[in-house]
Amino acid sequence: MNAPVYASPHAVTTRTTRQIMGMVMLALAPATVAGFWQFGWPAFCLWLVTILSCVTFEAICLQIGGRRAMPVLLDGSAALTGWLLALSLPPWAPWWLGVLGAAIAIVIGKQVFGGLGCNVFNPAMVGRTVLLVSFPVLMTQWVNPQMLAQGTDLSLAVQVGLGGGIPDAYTSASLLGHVKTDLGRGVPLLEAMSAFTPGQGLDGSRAGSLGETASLLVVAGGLFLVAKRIIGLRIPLGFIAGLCVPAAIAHASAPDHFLPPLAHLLSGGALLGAFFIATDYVTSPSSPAGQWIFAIGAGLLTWLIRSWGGYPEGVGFAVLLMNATTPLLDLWARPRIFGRSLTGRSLPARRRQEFIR
Amino acid sequence: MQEVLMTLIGLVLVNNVVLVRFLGLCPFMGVSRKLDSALGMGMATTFVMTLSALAAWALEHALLLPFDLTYLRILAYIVVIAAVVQFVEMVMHKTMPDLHRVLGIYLPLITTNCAVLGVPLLNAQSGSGLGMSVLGGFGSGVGFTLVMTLFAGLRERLERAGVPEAFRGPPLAFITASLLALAFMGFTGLVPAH
Amino acid sequence: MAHFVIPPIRHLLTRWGIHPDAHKFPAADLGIVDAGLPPLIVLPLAQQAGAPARPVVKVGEHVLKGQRVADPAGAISAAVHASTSGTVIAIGEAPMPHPSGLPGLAISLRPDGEDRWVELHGDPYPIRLEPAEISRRVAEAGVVGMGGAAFPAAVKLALGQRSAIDTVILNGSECEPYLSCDDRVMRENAADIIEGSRLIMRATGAKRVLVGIEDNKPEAIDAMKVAAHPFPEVSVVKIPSRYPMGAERQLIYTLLGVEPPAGGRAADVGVVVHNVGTAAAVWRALRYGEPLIERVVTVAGGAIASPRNLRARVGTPLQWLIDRAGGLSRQPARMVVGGPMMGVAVGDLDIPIGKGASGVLALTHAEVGEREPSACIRCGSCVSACPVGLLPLEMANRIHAGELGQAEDIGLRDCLTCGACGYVCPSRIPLVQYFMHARGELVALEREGKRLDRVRELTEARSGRLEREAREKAEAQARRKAERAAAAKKETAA
Amino acid sequence: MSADRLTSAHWYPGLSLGVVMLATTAILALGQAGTADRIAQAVADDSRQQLEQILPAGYADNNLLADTLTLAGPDGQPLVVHRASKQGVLRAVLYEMSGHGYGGRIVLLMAVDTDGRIVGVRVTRHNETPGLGDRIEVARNDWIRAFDGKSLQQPTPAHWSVKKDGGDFDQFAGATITPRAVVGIVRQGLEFFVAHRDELLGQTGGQQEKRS
Amino acid sequence: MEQMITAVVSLTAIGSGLGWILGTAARRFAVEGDSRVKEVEAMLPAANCGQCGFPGCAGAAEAIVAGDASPTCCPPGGKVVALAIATHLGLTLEDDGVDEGPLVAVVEDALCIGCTKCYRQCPSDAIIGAMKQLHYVFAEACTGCNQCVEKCPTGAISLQSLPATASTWVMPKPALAA
Amino acid sequence: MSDSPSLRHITRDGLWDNNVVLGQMLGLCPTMAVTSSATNGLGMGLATTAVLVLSNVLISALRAWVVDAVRIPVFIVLIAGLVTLVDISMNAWFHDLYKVLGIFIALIVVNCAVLGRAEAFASRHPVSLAALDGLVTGVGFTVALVAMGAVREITGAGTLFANAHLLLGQHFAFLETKVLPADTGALYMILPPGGFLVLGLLIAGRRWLQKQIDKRTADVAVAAAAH
Ligand SMILES: Cc1cc2nc3c(=O)[nH]c(=O)nc-3n(C[C@H](O)[C@H](O)[C@H](O)COP(=O)(O)O)c2cc1C
Ligand SMILES: Cc1cc2nc3c(=O)[nH]c(=O)nc-3n(C[C@H](O)[C@H](O)[C@H](O)COP(=O)(O)O)c2cc1C
Ligand SMILES: Cc1cc2nc3c(=O)[nH]c(=O)nc-3n(C[C@H](O)[C@H](O)[C@H](O)COP(=O)(O)O)c2cc1C
Ligand SMILES: Cc1cc2nc3c(=O)[nH]c(=O)nc-3n(C[C@H](O)[C@H](O)[C@H](O)CO)c2cc1C
Ligand code: SF4
Ligand code: SF4
Ligand code: SF4
Ligand code: SF4
Ligand code: FES
Repeated sequence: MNAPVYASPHAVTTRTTRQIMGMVMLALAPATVAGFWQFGWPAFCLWLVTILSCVTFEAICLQIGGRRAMPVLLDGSAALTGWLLALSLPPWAPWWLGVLGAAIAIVIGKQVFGGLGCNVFNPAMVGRTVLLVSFPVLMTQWVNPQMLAQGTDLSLAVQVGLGGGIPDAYTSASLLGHVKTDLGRGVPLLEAMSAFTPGQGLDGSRAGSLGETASLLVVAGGLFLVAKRIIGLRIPLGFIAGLCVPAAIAHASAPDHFLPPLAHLLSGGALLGAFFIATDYVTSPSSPAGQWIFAIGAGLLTWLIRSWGGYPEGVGFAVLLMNATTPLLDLWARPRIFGRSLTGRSLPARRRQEFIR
Repeated sequence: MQEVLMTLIGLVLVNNVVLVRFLGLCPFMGVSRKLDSALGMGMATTFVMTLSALAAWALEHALLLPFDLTYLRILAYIVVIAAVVQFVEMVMHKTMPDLHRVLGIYLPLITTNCAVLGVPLLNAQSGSGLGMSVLGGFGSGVGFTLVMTLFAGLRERLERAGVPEAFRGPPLAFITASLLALAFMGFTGLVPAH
Repeated sequence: MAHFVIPPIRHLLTRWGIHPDAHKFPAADLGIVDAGLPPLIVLPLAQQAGAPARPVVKVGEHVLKGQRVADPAGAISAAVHASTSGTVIAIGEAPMPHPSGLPGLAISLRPDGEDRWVELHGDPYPIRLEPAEISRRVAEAGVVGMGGAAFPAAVKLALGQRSAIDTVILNGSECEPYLSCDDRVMRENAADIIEGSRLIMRATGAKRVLVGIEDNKPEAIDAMKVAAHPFPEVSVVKIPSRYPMGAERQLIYTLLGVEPPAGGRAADVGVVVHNVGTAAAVWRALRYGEPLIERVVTVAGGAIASPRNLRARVGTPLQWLIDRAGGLSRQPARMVVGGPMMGVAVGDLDIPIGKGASGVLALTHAEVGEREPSACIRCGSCVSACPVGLLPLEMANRIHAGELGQAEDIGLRDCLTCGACGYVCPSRIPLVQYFMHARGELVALEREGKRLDRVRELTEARSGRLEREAREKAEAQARRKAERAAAAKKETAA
Repeated sequence: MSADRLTSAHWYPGLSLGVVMLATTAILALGQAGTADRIAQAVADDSRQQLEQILPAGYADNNLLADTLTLAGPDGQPLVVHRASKQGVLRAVLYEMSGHGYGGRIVLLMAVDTDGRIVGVRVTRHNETPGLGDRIEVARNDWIRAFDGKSLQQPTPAHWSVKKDGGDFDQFAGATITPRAVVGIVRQGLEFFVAHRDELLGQTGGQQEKRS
Repeated sequence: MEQMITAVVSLTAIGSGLGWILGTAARRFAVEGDSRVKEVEAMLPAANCGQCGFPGCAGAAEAIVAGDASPTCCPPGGKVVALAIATHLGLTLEDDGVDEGPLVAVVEDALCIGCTKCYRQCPSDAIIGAMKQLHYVFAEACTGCNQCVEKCPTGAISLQSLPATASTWVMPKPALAA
Repeated sequence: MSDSPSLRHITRDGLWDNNVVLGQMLGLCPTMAVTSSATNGLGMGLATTAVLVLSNVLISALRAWVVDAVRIPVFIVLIAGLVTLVDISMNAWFHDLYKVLGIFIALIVVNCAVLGRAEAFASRHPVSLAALDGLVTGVGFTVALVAMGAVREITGAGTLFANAHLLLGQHFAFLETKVLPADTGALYMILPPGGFLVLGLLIAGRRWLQKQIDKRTADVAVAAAAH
């Protein structure tokens, strides 16, 4: 009786939480490096500051909560949250914005709920959205790409990071922001779009946040995770469908007012959202049906907010909104239990007649 | 038709009674610990809000406006609403015990829910017609039910999470509500304000 | 040639189950070896599903090999036979393979070394026997399912008399890692199995036999196909390797595309499922009259020096088997009876194997992979692994919060405790332990509730009785008084 | 009749609620009667203050609330125009104009003198983002005062836009739509003035100010 | 003045009308229930805030009387109300102790003198035995009511938790947080 | 509940132990809606306090004459009457503040705190206690509102007691402080979500403080026992 009780199974996979988080970071790395290439030292410094702040705040919270910090810090989830937050900030935002965002993401978005696995909203998106609502100007200031080519150096990074503001020569508008502004002025869509070519979305050579520019690399990273079976295809596909199908219909009916689906897909945080943000395990449903509903809903809301709402970009809000439905989806969109109907009743006794001769 | 739809979207998503207009917060906080209660409360509130919007409109146009008694609006509205709610509750209790078990028990709570008075008052302020008044009451009720349901789902899940001592219960509920309101801010501007 | 059954395309699309490391070799490639006679045999009385058997021998009595030492107790139970000749030295508690480590009742036998059989009554043409006679003889032989659950085989065979059975499925999937006893039996005794399956078919009134074998056992498939060749009603079907393919309902679904109703039985869809080893045992019981006193056991695991399959007598202690397999090459982290996914961890090597024990595993730290659980990251791996379509994380979560009823609402009853979810969890959450705990609690609650009901009845009965007694006493008193009064009257009158 | 019997009578609930209503209503009616004038006064003061705040101190001496006329506004809806005069001389007309900003309708009150020059502009209602668009409020920023003294001639119509669009007026960092909208509304207001100049200045009780 | 009269008259009429309707309805549609529910409801703050998790004070009162809720379930009422209700209903408040599972009486053989006091006391006939003979508690029928323990002159009876056997054993709950 | 609680007890209860907002979580709508600045919070708090005191007194005085069938309507009518009076008075004398607090003055009627105190306390206690209860409840409410308003205003707009002169007159204009440079606050805090967040944090803070106090008193008790 005193011997420890071991319940089955007596074997487990070799995969661990830390490995999973590490793999996601690995998948993010190419797109991030491409971002550094485009936006230079300031972007790199902001990325570093944000991740370090996230890990620091996580450590502080664990300390206050009286929990052993080391094993939890090593699971890598805080660093991943910081990474994704950094990818969704304007690359030349001042450092304090990254620190504040990290504090919000980790403390308000995660630790008050009880830490990893307990939070109900996506911490990185909580951080980003609170910042967006709080500091709309800073959060919608974008810079031209190809910064390294233009010769930004570390001193500029420090100057920008400490809040010195962005020299006018570098500022630019993101596609969604630009289109929203111009549509607001009554400029027809085609004219508003003329400054952008679709190819820019693929290689990342246009204004935007670190993680939204190099779409090809984001997708590649996402597919790597799919291949490694870390994420499934339901959420990315559902998200893309939810965004592109209504966009295609609307664009077909009023090309002057609605962006084409490809522009939606290649701009803003759509792909990052589809592969890395909506897929966050903790805040998305775990059943297949729930995941479809969640993803399609998030894509649809993204399109709605982009096309009709006051904010130029909707991925963050859409993800948070669908996060709120996750518990209900987990409850109401459960898989059918083997041997039961969808409503949970036992299936009737039945046999395959064709086998009986 | 489009206007009705727009108004509904506006009431449910953009200017949600609870999260944006700050009405009916006490039941939102109080009756959202269990999903079933939240749903029941939401439906009962929708019913009463629709009814009270109708009653208030009638009162406004039959008595208060013709006789220039608008300063008695609060008094007249609330007494009629309170009485109607209590009456409905009593009748339902006796004649439809099954429905009462589902909805009726929430009715007395609703008298002290400021949304039920607030929505008719707002209607009166904006001088809405009968249709829009009733729609306003109904739409606000639907918005209330929607966020109640979402919130109750979230709270049920949090009930099982390892929340730190200092935040367990109401504090975390408020923080969750804050993030829910943040999410709903995404709908800002979805419907042009009139 | 037996006709082909094309597995329904649906099972290629469904994505339940897992692919754990198989670890089947080298044991699967080595022939079965006899484990020999241990110095002590311990025959558990509760080695079958259902009620423990009732001993029919006394301490000190000498028994022969194959002699019945315990009778089945009730409809679902099985007889126990001596697995060698020798003297009964004890009837009482002995260590048992049970997760609690608690002992159970057993008959201990000191072998006399002669291994002398009782007289056996076989039948040269058992296929001509009446169905009822077949299941009677199977019951006589104490045959139970050898696929793990150890359900009395005769009970299932008798099913044909109650429900219409059209298909017998032989379960040769052996999806648990490490285990290869069924594989070996299929390779070495294919003919026995096929003969046995035809007996089962006859007993249940079925029209055909399907033998499902996972595609990672090509030799077994070949051997079985050869053996099945003469019988058109027997088909051997290759099925995908996936854990838990061997679970009864999942196997039926894979082979036939029908789902047995939850809470119902295989018989509801006209099917009886038996392990291949069971079929062989049925054949031996009828053809030669041999009771089930030995079985093939896989002795394997990283801490076993030379893993192999042993033909072992029921009641052989683990230590003996391990020694036959070269002994321990290093200190094991965990000893398991059964497979690694559903087996029972044991802490005592004196524990005997029963009829249902398919494996004895000595697992190393690396193999067990034990680690402190961390928080559930809701990765959903457990959900995609679950063969039943449950949400293991949600059930565990509710059980953790003490909401057992809610866990039941979302499917706890349908859980097989197959361990697929526990295997894939990157956070090492002891999911299956939660489910076993909750089920145990629910059963205990039910038991307690029933007990309290009974107590309430007793209490009411007692108060009724007390009342009645009081009334009777009062009446008697009144009577006596009246009598006395009458007597007094009489006296005065006199 | 004892209190208990009284309160359990079947007509008692009606009576008690009736009595309470009677008393409450009576008190309220009295209260209302007592404060009605003050409230009317306060409301009027309020409206007047709103009108007067866009005029320089001592600009007018008439009752702005009383001296009004109603025209058809640019959108076809009736538009109330207040007229400010000093010593009987009409000096400016005040009216509201509205248009769409970033977050919805922006309503401006503007005062235009008889020469078509702006005396003052204030935003009375808007739905712009706090911290961004709300800098058009005079309480937050002096930006709105930049219109003072401007007319359709000066700057020329081509320059009636924000600097970003090649005009004369500043925009805010990160929020161009709102200032653009306000400039547009003000310009529309001036155009309205020009189009209706005669009606606005014509049928006045007082005398027109001399042109300088 | 006229307007004031309209105001007073119309609202008074509305008031008395509604009051009459409610008064009548209260009689016509009266639903009688457990009187204790009403009493408990009267003790609750009647804030109808729902924080107890029940739909209003009436719901909470019903649950408390039915035993589905602890009197401490009402945050606005606080300790005072909880205590008052507990006293009124005869409940004890500190019930959140650890549940050690069912207890049953066990007779220690060496101490039993066969006096049958326990036998006569047991309300559920769980004890078997006769005068001057060893008594035995039939665990299946024992409620653990403690009455026999108090009656036993030699202290032979004690309450113990049922010993686990392989068939009654329950897998322990995993110790570490999920 | 019939025995009268002590004055100290009522005071402590209303201000801290069972503070309407922070403890009982009633009257949340005005709490959230008007606390984008400390001044608004103060105004709303004072108005509510006035209604609370008066309604408690009235209801306590009339409690013997109210029957169950119309209890809630009668209470509500009384409260509505008082609120209308306050509404009219504020409209007449504090017109600017009235414009800010707007519909929430009217909603004092259904502020659950007012009806809650009426039912829970005033209808069961004598007038004097009821008045005290109304006062402390109101003050507790006001304190909570001002605290929330202050936090939200400072973090959201960088000011404190902006526009105090509208409420308190020019003499109090000195209260108006600029804490942060203009336009540097986090808008989140003065927008609706900020209200929820601050209240959540305040309640958590109160809980933490209570724990510290409990610990201190326990320590003191232990020390006293040791003597
Ligand atoms: C009380 C009881 C009655 C059963 N009756 C039948 C039966 O009539 N037919 C049958 O096929 N199995 C019957 N079973 C066995 C199960 O349905 C199942 O086949 C057996 O437990 C082996 O399944 P497993 O090894 O996949 O767990 C019964 C089991 C129990 C506990
Ligand atoms: C998860 C799980 C896995 C199983 N795997 C096997 C298996 O690999 N081979 C097998 O014969 N029985 C397996 N079984 C048992 C079968 O469900 C079924 O009880 C058995 O095939 C019936 O045959 P028997 O009564 O002859 O043992 C498994 C059961 C479960 C629940
Ligand atoms: C949250 C949010 C709120 C905004 N609010 C306003 C606003 O109130 N007024 C405005 O002109 N633009 C507003 N904008 C629009 C952007 O700032 C837009 O990019 C800007 O108006 C274009 O001006 P720019 O050309 O100076 O970048 C808002 C944008 C966001 C994201
Ligand atoms: C596939 C995947 C996606 C993730 N996405 C996010 C994310 O969008 N935001 C975030 O804060 N953390 C993300 N994480 C990390 C982790 O789940 C997160 O910190 C938890 O939400 C914290 O409880 C992700 C992790 C994985 C494995
Ligand atoms: S596999 Fe483990 S970590 Fe993943 S969801 Fe299931 S229980 Fe949680
Ligand atoms: S143990 Fe139960 S829950 Fe887990 S995978 Fe198996 S059947 Fe599903
Ligand atoms: S404890 Fe109670 S029920 Fe149990 S034996 Fe003693 S008297 Fe009987
Ligand atoms: S009371 Fe004690 S001594 Fe007497 S019979 Fe019972 S157990 Fe024995
Ligand atoms: S104040 Fe309580 S519901 Fe509004």
